Amino acid sequence: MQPKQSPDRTAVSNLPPVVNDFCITFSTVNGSGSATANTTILRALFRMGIPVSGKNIFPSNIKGLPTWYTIRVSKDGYLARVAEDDIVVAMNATTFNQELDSLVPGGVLLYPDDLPVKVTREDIHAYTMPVKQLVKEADAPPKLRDYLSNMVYVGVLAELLGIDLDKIYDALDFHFKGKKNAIDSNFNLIQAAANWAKENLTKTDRYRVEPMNGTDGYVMADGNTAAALGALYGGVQFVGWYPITPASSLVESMNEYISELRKDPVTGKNTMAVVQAEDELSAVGMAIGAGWGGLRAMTSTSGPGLSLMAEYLGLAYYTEVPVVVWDVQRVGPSTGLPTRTAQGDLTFASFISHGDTNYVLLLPGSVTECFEFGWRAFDIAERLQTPVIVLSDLDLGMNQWMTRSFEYPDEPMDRGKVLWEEDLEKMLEKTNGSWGRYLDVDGDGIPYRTVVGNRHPRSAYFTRGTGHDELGRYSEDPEVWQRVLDRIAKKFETAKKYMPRPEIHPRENAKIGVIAFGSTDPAIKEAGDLLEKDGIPVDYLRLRAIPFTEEVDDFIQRHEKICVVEMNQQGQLHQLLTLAYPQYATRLHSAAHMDGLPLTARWVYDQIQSLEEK
Amino acid sequence: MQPKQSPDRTAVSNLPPVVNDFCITFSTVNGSGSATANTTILRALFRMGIPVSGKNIFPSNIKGLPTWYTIRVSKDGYLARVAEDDIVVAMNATTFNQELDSLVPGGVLLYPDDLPVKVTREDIHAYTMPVKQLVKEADAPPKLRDYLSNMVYVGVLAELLGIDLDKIYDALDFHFKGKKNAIDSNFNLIQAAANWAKENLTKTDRYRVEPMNGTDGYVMADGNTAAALGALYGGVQFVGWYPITPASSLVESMNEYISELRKDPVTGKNTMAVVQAEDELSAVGMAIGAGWGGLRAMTSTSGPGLSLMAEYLGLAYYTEVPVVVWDVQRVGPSTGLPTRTAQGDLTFASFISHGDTNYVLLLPGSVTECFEFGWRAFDIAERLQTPVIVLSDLDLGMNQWMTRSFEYPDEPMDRGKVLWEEDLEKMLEKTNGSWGRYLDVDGDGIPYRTVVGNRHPRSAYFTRGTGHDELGRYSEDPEVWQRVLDRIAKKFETAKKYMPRPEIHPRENAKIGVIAFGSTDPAIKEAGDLLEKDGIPVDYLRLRAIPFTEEVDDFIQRHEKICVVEMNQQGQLHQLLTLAYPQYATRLHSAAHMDGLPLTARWVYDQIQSLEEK
Amino acid sequence: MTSQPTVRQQADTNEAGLTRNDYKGAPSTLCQGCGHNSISAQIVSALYELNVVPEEVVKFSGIGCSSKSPTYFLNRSFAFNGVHGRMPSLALGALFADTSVKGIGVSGDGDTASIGMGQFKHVMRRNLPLVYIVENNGVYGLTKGQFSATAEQGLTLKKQGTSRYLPVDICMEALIANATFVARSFAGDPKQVKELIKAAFSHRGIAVIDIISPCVTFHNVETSIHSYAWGKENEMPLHEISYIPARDEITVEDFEEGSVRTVELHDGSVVMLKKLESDYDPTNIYEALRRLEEAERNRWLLTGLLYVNPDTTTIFDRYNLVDEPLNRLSPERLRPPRESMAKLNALMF
Amino acid sequence: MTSQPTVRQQADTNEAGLTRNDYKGAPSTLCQGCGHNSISAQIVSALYELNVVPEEVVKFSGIGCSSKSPTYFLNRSFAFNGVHGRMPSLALGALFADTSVKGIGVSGDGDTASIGMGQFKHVMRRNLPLVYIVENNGVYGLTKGQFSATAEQGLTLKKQGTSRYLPVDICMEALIANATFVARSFAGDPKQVKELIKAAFSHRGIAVIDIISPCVTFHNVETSIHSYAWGKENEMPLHEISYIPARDEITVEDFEEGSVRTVELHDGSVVMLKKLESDYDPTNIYEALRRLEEAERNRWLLTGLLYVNPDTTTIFDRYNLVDEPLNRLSPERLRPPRESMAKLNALMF
Ligand SMILES: Cc1ncc(C[n+]2csc(CCOP(=O)(O)OP(=O)(O)O)c2C)c(N)n1
Ligand SMILES: Cc1ncc(C[n+]2csc(CCOP(=O)(O)OP(=O)(O)O)c2C)c(N)n1
Ligand code: SF4
Ligand code: SF4
Ligand SMILES: [Mg+2]
Ligand SMILES: [Mg+2]
Repeated sequence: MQPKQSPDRTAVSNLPPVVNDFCITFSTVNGSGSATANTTILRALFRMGIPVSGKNIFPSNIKGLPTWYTIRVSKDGYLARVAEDDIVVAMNATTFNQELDSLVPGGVLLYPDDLPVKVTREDIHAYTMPVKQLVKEADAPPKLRDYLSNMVYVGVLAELLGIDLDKIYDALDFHFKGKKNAIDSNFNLIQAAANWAKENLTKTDRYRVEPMNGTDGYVMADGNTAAALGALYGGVQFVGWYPITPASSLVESMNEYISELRKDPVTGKNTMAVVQAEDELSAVGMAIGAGWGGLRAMTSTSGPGLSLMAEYLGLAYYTEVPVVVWDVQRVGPSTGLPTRTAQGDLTFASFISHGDTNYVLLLPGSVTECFEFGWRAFDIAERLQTPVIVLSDLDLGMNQWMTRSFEYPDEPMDRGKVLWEEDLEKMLEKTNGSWGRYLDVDGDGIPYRTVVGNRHPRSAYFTRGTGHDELGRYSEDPEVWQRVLDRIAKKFETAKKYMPRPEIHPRENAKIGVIAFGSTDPAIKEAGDLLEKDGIPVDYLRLRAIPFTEEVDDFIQRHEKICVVEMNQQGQLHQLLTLAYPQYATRLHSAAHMDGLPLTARWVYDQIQSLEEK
Repeated sequence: MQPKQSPDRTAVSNLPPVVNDFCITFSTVNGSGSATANTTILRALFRMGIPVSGKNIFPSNIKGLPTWYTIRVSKDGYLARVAEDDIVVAMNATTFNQELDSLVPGGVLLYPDDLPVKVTREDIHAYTMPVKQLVKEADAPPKLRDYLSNMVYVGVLAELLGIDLDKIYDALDFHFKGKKNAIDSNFNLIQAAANWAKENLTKTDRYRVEPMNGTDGYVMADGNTAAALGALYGGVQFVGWYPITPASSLVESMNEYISELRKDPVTGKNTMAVVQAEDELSAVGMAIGAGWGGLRAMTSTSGPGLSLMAEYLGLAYYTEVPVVVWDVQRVGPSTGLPTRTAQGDLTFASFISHGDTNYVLLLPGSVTECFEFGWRAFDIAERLQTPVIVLSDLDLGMNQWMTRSFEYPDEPMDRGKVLWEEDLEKMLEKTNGSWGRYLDVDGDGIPYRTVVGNRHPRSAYFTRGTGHDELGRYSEDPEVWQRVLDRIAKKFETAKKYMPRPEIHPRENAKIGVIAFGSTDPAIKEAGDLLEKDGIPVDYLRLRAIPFTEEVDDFIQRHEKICVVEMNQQGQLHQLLTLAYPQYATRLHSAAHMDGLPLTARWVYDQIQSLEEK
Repeated sequence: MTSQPTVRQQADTNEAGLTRNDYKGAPSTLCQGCGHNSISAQIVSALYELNVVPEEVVKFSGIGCSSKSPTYFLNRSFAFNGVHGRMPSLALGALFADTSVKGIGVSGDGDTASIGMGQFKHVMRRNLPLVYIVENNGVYGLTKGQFSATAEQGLTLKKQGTSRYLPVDICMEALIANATFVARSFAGDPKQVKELIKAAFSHRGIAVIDIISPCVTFHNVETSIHSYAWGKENEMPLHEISYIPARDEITVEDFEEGSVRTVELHDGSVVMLKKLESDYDPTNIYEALRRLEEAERNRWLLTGLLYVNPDTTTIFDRYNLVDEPLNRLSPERLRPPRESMAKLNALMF
Repeated sequence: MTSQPTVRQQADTNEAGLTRNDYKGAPSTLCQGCGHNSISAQIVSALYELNVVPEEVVKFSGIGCSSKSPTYFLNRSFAFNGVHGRMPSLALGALFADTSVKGIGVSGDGDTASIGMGQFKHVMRRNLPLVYIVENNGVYGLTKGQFSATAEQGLTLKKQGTSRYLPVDICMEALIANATFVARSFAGDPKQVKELIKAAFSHRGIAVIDIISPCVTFHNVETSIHSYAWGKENEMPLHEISYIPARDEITVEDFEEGSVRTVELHDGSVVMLKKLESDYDPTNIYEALRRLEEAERNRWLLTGLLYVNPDTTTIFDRYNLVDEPLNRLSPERLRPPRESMAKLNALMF
């Protein structure tokens, strides 16, 4: 078979090569096994020392619908999504034209030679691959053939771009956990495909990779795994959960690591339990029960589940039970787009449940931070005796990110003000016997608590969501109600002392400040560089928690124009900042956008530029 | 038996009498049947043409705990709570001292002669009543004695204050629905007690009543009954509900009136159904199903129930289903104080459910307005195809208020853009067959809908909480998502056209503006009069709905200082106004207070006065 | 004795004048081989054969692969795909709008037996006229295979480990909750599925069909009660079931004495149950429970019409509603007359 | 054969050295005569007689008059009064904290059978060691007497009209959901209530006691199955039940042959069931269901230990937990060692 070649583009290829700076999209159907192929390429590039990020855009079903996987290769370490593709591997005829459109001029198109499509663009480099033939030659068992097809493009791409086959081998070795058979059958096909490409394709495009030193000190991981591991290091003891995309993999990866990390070395028994509940009302109820019982307790969910937790969270808020809730956000309202990313639960999470409530929110902005907040959330929840909601999102939680290595917790566990038998005895001595569950002994709004199993005859108290006084007794007294609720609100002030501080990225002569949080970080950093090049330096504050700490106050004070960048419709962070800083309300400009896809640096650039012009 | 007399206070009684301007509190235990006695007095006063209001402060249990009922008698028509009492009828020894403290100097204390208490104040007029003896003489059956005790104070008070016994008879007649026996056994005792008082008590205090003309055009009713009736006049067709204090009586009174108001005159069959659900998730689910099916559908609940409705309301918001939710607010968070009043669900209701949502809120400020919004809420919900949340509260909902007579709806029913078979046919002709459930045909953001049972073969569509396009088809397309959600948000703009306008009470030379909503109205109006007397005239805008309409904008623009008065901890209306008017954020001052009791004019006065001084 | 059309029609149109296509939905996006797809196909066939007008059917579902199914049949019917586990309440409200339309709800085992247990139980006792199909695969398909509440205790799945709890039996739950039509079937037995659906459509009240519907992607382990392989081997039908429309005459003489039981449904149609191994009386709840327990102990897949009570009142009967659809009542019939206002105000005291 | 104290103690202290007062709670604020108050009294007695240390008990409840009860017993025990209908999840989480303490939950029929149906069913199948008492009065007491899901169909209450739906039978629900200890009792039969509570405390796993507990204020209609009058007239105990602590010897010889059945519970204590009208075997689920159905049909108040399975594993057994209370583990035992970090990072690829 004579391979179909792309038209000769010598004019283009006279341009200098584009090295380690492009974006590849793989278009496949889900359930076809392309994930292995895609992450193999991602990992091989990472092992070559080249900064990479991978994003999966997948449908809310199991098999047979279009799926895209995008790898950004960036020598400068930019990890954000870009809207256009440099290289497309098109395995799915139904979306072919859409992909064709997304290619930059001079871009590369790779597709199986039997794909019933027509290439209608002249300004790109198109290569076909004899996928069927190569798979056939590999002599694979029929039921594996579809899956193996994907290895063909791995090999062809490796050859075209110059990806190190050794690194590909490493990636497969990792993926198949050293299982020789699996590794070899995949690798052989990749190698065959690479060989075929070497012999049959004339490279006319400019893209290629070269080993570099850009990934030292980094690992590849997704935020959900990181959060799970962080929680395990944080000593989580009880998890109540209910499956929901994109949060499921958080607890699922926890399950995977329990036996390694949380079995008692002596007895081989577990120091924690994960219970799959019948729904989210029950999941959070279990976690609250456990938190009340003195366990480090958590649940993880996404939007619809968070909505179902509203009543119970109000109970935990008012009865002052520490509990950690991970909300891995997806696009809402309602079921919305379950497999797309957003930051749309911020306002709801802040005020969740009827009556006056106010929650401590943690806002991880990287996978490494998911790990950190995985453990730190417990310290904060137990210290403050209040629910802590951690807002991650699908992009952060489910995609593979190049991220700084996880660091062992740099602080000892803070179990907060818990009194065991002897502590209580001492406390009673100190206070002449006047200990009460809700007494503000230290003036910081945080009372002392005893927990289930404490055998001291004075330890027990009655916990109730109805009005209660400092001793936990039922009360309908108006003054008592006000006093207790005001003290609880005071904890939100005290909280500031324990909050992770924002990360501030200043630039010289910056007039505009950007405030943002979470997974939009890479897009904003990249936009910052672009803007600086164009003479618009901006300072950037990445929030890591709410309540806001003094640094935020300060940052806003120092900038006449603040652009609040976020991934939702209403500008929810902008709302919360407006509420916290009404005096600066007019400085705060909202740049909010949500269509289910991660923000691009370009979009951020445009927002800030237009603000600058205002 | 020689009746114990209060010390002679001729000095005091030389002062002019206090006519139709005082406050009586009845202190009893709940479940003792005092409600009949108290409302009898209330009604008799009302029938005498004297403006009155009655407030019940009751515990969250069924029987045997302290309960207070307060009647304010006000020739000027002030209906707000006052913190001090002029007259106390103390039937409960356990709270006696507390009541004694609450009396103004020169106040009146009435209590049974066998109450084991000591009157420690000299500056009041204390009268004892031979309750046991009078009840015994009335020869009542033993199991009725406790209950009848309350009639004794009715009689004594009637005599002391000059309440017309005929009017008391009328009140009993009404209460016992004309049942002669019941009326007489009560009335006879009242009369005996009045006679006893006439013969044995020397009136030394200054308080008395006189007939006047202050109640013409008014009725006595509670907000829940009014809302129920309003809904019946609004053509409500389906109610899904679950009992909860203080909302239960809303649907319960609806049940009482169905047979009178909503039976088909010809067939005697019902034109509506009320289903008691198993919980609030189900209650709102049923209502949403019914609203989707083309019925005027509603549910009613209070805080905890609203929390449970979060997920389902998000569905209704995004699928654009008209449904009305009455939230009769009580004190939260959590179970809180179930029998006390608050305005604490405002922020939560505005943003309920994950993702970007925004609800139309109606804010009734009087019982008559509960009636009005009872019907109008359906017009708005169906017009906008969106959930409408009506925020009432315990004070408004459960207490008897003197309120303007209900007025027959002054507008025809607005069923919104519903297409039946012929309408659809015409629409298809007009649009060349391109009708779709979510197409914005009119440019106001509101699409046309068909409903279940429409037999036109083009009428059906698929409703889903997942991403969908203008034709209702499943879609994960980023642009489609954004477009549809933006159109839905646009309805919030369109909504302004249909919102009840705020009520504005201007005063000459006012510099300060007050913004408030709901049941705080009487306290604010009264405070306005007090302030004006003291040279601080204030303008007052009472919000009746959210989104805010241009009048609000205007009002804020015209005042340098705005005092936002509300009954919650955080200043939630202040928050919403800040979000809507960031440019005026610094003008908005929060005066928020919540302890479970209705606001007093005095408290409002102090807030505004201190703002004036700033 | 087979169904004999009384009206002549074109080969490919039914008595409603519609073709099979008129009952179809959008192309399925579920996995190939998924049990749910075969059930959708049987719904299409059953409704086509029943001559139901699609506009007179409303579809409901919760969330899950199973709950997506309504997209794949009856394009011409209204549908509401709600939130996870709360389909019954949505259906109840919507069906009040026009009690002349027939509801069909499709749910999954997670949607019904895990998160949805409460609403499931309560819609049973209300006897809402609704065909309630549970596509039961023992896992949460859409979230990638976690155990649902119907997973067998001890079942081990590669990614999930071992299920710790005793399973919920949806048919037992329905029976105890006073459901008036309870059946179990198997997606691998399309004929039975279809006949049961037809019978369910004619039932006056709630009709639950718990259909074992293998998830070929996450839970098709051959030793599992929820797999095709196991079902094919171990299905034990209580009887051979056929649905006979009201208009057809039944000639029981065609059958051996005692070999057939019939149950007449509310609309005059008849369910004919041909005796297999032993005679089974589908009007005895405790017999149903006993057989279910026995089957569970032996890991047989007991299928067929477990219980039916054709003669109770539905929720609608208990509300004394006007005859015409509520949602077509004119404003005049909904708003009390102007005169009533003054009378009412007089009562407000 | 009565319980013979092995340790000498003062007349008014039990073997734990505590007086009855140590088991009491705050004064009740429920209505006088409310069934719930008598149940609280029996809880106090049972625990006093069981010599349980109050600090080793945790109380749970939902919302309702019944759910307030934990305030009125065991002042010295921890308690969590949660949200309406969701007590089981709260209890489950809390009991994981220290599996050496014993949980007792008090709920109402509304709290359990209406809003709480889902959590109720699921905590059954998890076999959480918890004494789960339902104070069943057929109404929502605290919200003033609306019908709950256990109200009989056709029951008419003055303010509420007539109940439209068939009632939920809490014992049947528990049985079908694989609860391992299921009993019904009557607040008007204090001795039985007490013995059942004692047995429930010794049971390893979930122990449901559905106690008819009249609401004297809103639902004490003499013809109603939930009233005192009706219960007194129509109670039909399955057996006379006595609880015998592990340390006591039983001399069955004292009894007529065949007149007594015994069930040994996990902790060695024994439930002795003295035969009344007929012999009843409390280890047969279907017999239990049959008797319940028969009783329901005849409107008898069938009481006693309906079912017990003393030998299954609890949820805790299935989690392979360390022996000491989880909530007492030191940070060192909870945080993996520092060395593990590098290894983990190497896996992140
Ligand atoms: C409130 C809520 N929680 C969780 C989810 C995530 N979720 C979607 S489908 C599903 C389970 C579906 O299982 P099942 O009903 O058995 O359907 P199947 O996919 O197996 O057919 C879950 C947990 C959700 N959509 N909403
Ligand atoms: C979410 C929620 N809905 C409704 C209520 C109101 N409510 C309080 S108690 C109760 C019913 C209690 O009935 P039951 O459990 O039978 O207890 P009882 O009072 O009869 O003992 C209800 C509906 C509530 N507290 N929370
Ligand atoms: S994942 Fe399972 S249940 Fe879902 S479509 Fe695929 S086979 Fe069916
Ligand atoms: S209302 Fe009924 S349930 Fe509640 S305390 Fe009174 S008698 Fe008991
Ligand atoms: Mg399933
Ligand atoms: Mg009850």
